[in-house]
Amino acid sequence: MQLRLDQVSRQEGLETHLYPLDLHLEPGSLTVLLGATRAGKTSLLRLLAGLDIPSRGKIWVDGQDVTGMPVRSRDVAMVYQQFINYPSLTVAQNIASPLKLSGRLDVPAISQRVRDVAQRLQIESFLDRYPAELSGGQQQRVALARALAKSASLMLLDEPLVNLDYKLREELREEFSTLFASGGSTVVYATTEPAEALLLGGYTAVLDAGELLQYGPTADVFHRPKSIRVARAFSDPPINLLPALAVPEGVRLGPDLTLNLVEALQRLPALNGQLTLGIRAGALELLVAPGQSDRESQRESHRLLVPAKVALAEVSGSDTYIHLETALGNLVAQRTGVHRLDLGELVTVGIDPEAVYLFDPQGAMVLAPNSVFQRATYADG
Amino acid sequence: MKGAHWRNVFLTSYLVFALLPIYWMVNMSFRTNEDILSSFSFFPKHFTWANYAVIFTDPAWYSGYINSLIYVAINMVISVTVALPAAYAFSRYRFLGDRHVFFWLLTNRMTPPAIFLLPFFQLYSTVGLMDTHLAVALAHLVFNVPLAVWILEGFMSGIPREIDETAYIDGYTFPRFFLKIFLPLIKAGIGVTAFFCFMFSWVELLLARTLTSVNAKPIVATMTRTVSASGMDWAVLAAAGVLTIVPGAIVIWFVRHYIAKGFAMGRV
Amino acid sequence: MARIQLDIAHSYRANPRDDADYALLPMRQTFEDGGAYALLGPSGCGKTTMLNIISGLVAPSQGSIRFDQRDVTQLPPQQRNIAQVFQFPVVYDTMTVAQNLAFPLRNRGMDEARARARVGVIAEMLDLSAQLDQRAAGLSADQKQKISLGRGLVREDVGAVLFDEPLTVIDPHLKWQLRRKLKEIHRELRLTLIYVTHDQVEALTFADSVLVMARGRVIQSGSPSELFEQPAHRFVGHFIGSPGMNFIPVNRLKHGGSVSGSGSGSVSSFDDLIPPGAITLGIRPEYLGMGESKPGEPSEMNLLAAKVQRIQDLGSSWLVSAQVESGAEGGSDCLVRLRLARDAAVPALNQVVGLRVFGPHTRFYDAQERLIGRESEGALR
Amino acid sequence: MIKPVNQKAWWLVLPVVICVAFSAILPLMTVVNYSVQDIISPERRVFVGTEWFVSVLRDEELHSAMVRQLVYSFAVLAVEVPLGIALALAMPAAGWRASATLVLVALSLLIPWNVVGTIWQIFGRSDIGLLGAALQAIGLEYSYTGNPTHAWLTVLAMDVWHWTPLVALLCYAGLRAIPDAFYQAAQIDGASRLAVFRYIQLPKLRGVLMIAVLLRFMDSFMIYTEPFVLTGGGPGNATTFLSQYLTQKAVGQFDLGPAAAFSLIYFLIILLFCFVLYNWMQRVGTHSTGTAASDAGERGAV
Repeated sequence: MQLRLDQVSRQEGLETHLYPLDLHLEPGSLTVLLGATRAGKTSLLRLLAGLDIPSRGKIWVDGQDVTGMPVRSRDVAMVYQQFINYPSLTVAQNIASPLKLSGRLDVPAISQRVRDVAQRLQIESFLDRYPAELSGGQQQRVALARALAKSASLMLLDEPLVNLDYKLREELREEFSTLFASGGSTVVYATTEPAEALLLGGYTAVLDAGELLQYGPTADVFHRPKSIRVARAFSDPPINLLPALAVPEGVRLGPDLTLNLVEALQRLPALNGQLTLGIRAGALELLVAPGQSDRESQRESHRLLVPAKVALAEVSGSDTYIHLETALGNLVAQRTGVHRLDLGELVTVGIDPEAVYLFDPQGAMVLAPNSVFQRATYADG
Repeated sequence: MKGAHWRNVFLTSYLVFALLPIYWMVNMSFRTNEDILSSFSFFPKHFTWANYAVIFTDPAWYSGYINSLIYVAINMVISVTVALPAAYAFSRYRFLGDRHVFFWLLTNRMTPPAIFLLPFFQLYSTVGLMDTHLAVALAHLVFNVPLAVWILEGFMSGIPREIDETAYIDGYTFPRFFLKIFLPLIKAGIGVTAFFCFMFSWVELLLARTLTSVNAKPIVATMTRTVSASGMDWAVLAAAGVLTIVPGAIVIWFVRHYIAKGFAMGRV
Repeated sequence: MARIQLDIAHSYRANPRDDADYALLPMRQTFEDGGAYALLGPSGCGKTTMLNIISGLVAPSQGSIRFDQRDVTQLPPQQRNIAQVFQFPVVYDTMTVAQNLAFPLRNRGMDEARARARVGVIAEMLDLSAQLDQRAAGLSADQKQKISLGRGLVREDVGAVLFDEPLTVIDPHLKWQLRRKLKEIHRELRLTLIYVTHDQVEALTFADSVLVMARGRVIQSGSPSELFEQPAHRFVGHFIGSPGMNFIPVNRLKHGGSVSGSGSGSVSSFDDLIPPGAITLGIRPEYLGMGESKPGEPSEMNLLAAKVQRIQDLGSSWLVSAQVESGAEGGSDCLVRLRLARDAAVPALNQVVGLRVFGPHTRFYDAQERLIGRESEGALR
Repeated sequence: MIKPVNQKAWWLVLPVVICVAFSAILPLMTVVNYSVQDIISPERRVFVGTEWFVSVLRDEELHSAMVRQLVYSFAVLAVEVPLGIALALAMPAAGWRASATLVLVALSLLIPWNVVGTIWQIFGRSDIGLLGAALQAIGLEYSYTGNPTHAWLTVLAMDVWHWTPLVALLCYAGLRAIPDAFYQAAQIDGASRLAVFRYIQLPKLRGVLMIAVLLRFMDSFMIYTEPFVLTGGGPGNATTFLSQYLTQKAVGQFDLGPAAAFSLIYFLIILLFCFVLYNWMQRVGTHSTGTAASDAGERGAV
């Protein structure tokens, strides 16, 4: 299903949930709506589903205007963050209900389909139970099964994993890509977690405060954020942002702390004035003892070294995020693996000219690390 | 534990206070008038079913029960049926004047039947409903419908709206969703509501008495009239009284698990 | 200040028959005075039960609890001198924030002046000073939770502070600040802190020692890096780190180990530790490298052939999923994941690569899924 | 998430509006109609304007009835609310004992109001009633038919006996709705039983107490049947409350005009009380339900 939003906006009373936006989804594509809570993700999903009607603008499906069309007559499926199932029906009946109603399939076909989907989601053993008797993870699987069984041309998921345990989240997320691939329906997936967007791949639309900031292939958006706002929204741990003054040989970050960007600057129009330098935690090098780097590849040449004090070492999954206090301000560095760093420990961070972003005074991105971008072409596959 | 001890003492003493008068009536209902008037005792000396026999054989008595049950049933059905959709509307949507309508309904629950006495009398005489079960049933709607809406609305608000939406997305029509999915979810609520409707319609005297004379005369009226008529047949009166408690006791037993919840939900 | 010793088992059933009936299987645990501990496990693993047994909200069906030398098994929470913070905010609506914080002190008859001073300190720590005179009822969920935290920390004399998933309702961007607060507080007050969570980020960030629990058992307890480097059980290897450890069925021959048939490598350096026969090799995606396998040339020794299935761009690194073909000795197909540094050479889709599965970080697990030769610390060198 | 606006919802409300309108608005209109006419006979009626209202408002008996009514209603609240709370606290929380107690306590609510009257009529008689006899035995010249004070007290006792369960059940429900975490936290904080009541239970009960007060005040304000059966309003006018007085006028003396005017005044008084209490409730309600909702939401999130 090809979906086009055309200057769609949504107000409720005085507050605006969505500012006018255009969006165009290709058939069978996976689009991640990325944004903090209350960024407008849910409002947008509800518009796509037809649960709400846009205050202004039009929604087109395969070239036909569906703006005012009631939910019932649309071909969509939706999964909420709460585990929504029909408590009075068994799991099997739950999964079957949309099929029964559509009347496209006969009874044996339906029960066959139910069994298939249940198998794919590993809930075939619960088919005769009632949702209330299942664990949270299983309940959400049932909700997913119901949505998949319908094989609607548009499938909407509103933070489906947010209420699950850490590991369950990982497992289900892993299954998603295969599940969606097999469906062939256009999928829109709302999440607050940048990591989730990256794992799911496909396309990403970054929302912030009801505005659509950027839309494109996920890796592309991640590596070439149009603006500071996008970079902020699409970084976890938060991207490090430092005020930077343009100088001939690069940017000055502080007294006698100048980052040499000669090579990069050759590719750019002359920069001047107060800029913002951005560097992602993953790109920031951490030298636990001065001189010794935790990376093989060292570009000693232009690397800018800054002394820092450890504020907190957060272990997330297989990475350690080190929150640092420096003369430049607070920074976050990321190291693969689990490392123990005590509060107050002294370290050195290295800022690599090849790894920085520059944003102009209006917040628009003017320089991105070109190395990462070239690799980004590998991403989809 | 000391606290628990005092609680039980208090609870027991209250239950005694609550049950003693009832017991006294039960006790009397198994005695003969002479026995009652002559001697004073906690237990029926000459145990007798006679009083009950009187009631079950004399149409003037038992028809009273039948009449009451009929109009209570009618009222219950109407109240719940009309209240369900309204409660859904109140719990799910905002619409022009919703809060005012809700308040207006409440005021009816709060209006003394005495006020409606006259007009009902007039109204029903003119439309020829006097002395019919329907008359009483309709009259009792005044306070039961608002109550039903009130309680059901509470129960319905407890159900996440996403379930409705999912149903519509799945392609359910409103009526089908309402009957197949939604009603089963609020079974408890409906039970509790029915219970309250039963209760208030069953216990009401003033309207029931005024709007009926012979054909639909409720038991409550029958009793008051015997009080005035026959020279105080205490024993039979007691028996009649006991019998009026039975249906309520049965109903409450069925909803005992929900009743606390029901009170909580009743928009409370 | 107390050293807590548990020697307990607990079942919510009257007379438990098999292990399934137990919420906590018989266990001994010691929490050293002043340590920061986390109980980590999936929901229903018994972690909250253990916490409530320590605090006295639940009485163990068997065994005893000692604080230092004193047996507190029969004592109610009031007399155990502990504090506990619950998953969802508990505030006394009618009181102001200050009164809320002072409540535990008042109940123990501390005089006004000292109580006020103490409340001031805690409010400062949790930056609640501004709200001290507001009514608690009006505040947002995370403000309320801060109050609950404050009530947990306000008493200086407590033997231990227990946390039951205290950050569930806190928004993500606030979380790391609160984690830091907790760590600082722990460092200043040297209280014994016990922290229950299903989220490894919480646990590994917060605790010096983490108890990984499952099905009423403590599977492994150790420092975050121990759990990461030396998982004592396959469950831990899977549960800690995301994605979890790779597990490859291998066949240990008399001389040299054969890994699912294809490719073979000498593991002579730890012959003595590993019995011959079918065992499982475990290696984390972070440590799994690729050998040079130029087309045409024979692949170097000790490499395990695998076909690249999927390449995901995680932004700061690459996640490569590859299929290990089953070999002659009926080793089953298994999917392994590699995490490659941003600047590493990324293979192409469907390319057959050689995995370097033997290395200092390689672990072996027996048929009971337990680590082989754990006693030889950091074994394989 | 706030409710969507949907005017179609009116169709769902319509049935209710219709039936209540039929059994409430029409009657009320006739009342208004009567209240401004003098009905000599069904054929001959004269428009008299506000005359009836004036005369009713001047009516001494009405004033005294009004006073008696208010005193009585407040007495009812003063006794039943505290007693109800105490009872709710004392009732067991779970198990068969809980449901048994629940049923026993609720029983009196299901007794037809005139039977309630009858029960106490019997119970209070000194010749055949337990209460009466007992009080006689301890040397009290008790007679609810002879002595106004006794009559008034008996009616009050009857009301307490009859309606305290309502308050109790409301509070009981309210108590059950408090999450365990609150009690556990209080235990950890070392709160006394009293503190738990003062700082957790009472605040959480506010919502339900509002309802309880509203219902009890209104119902006691329109009490009719029980005193009618028990004392018939006597001795003298000791237990003649507004409803009795109205009914006497309307049915007894059958002078429609004044009765109608009286009804309207009565109705307006009720409406006023209703309005005040309802808005009060709304304010408290939104506050308390707000927190309740958030709790629920949080629980939903686990």
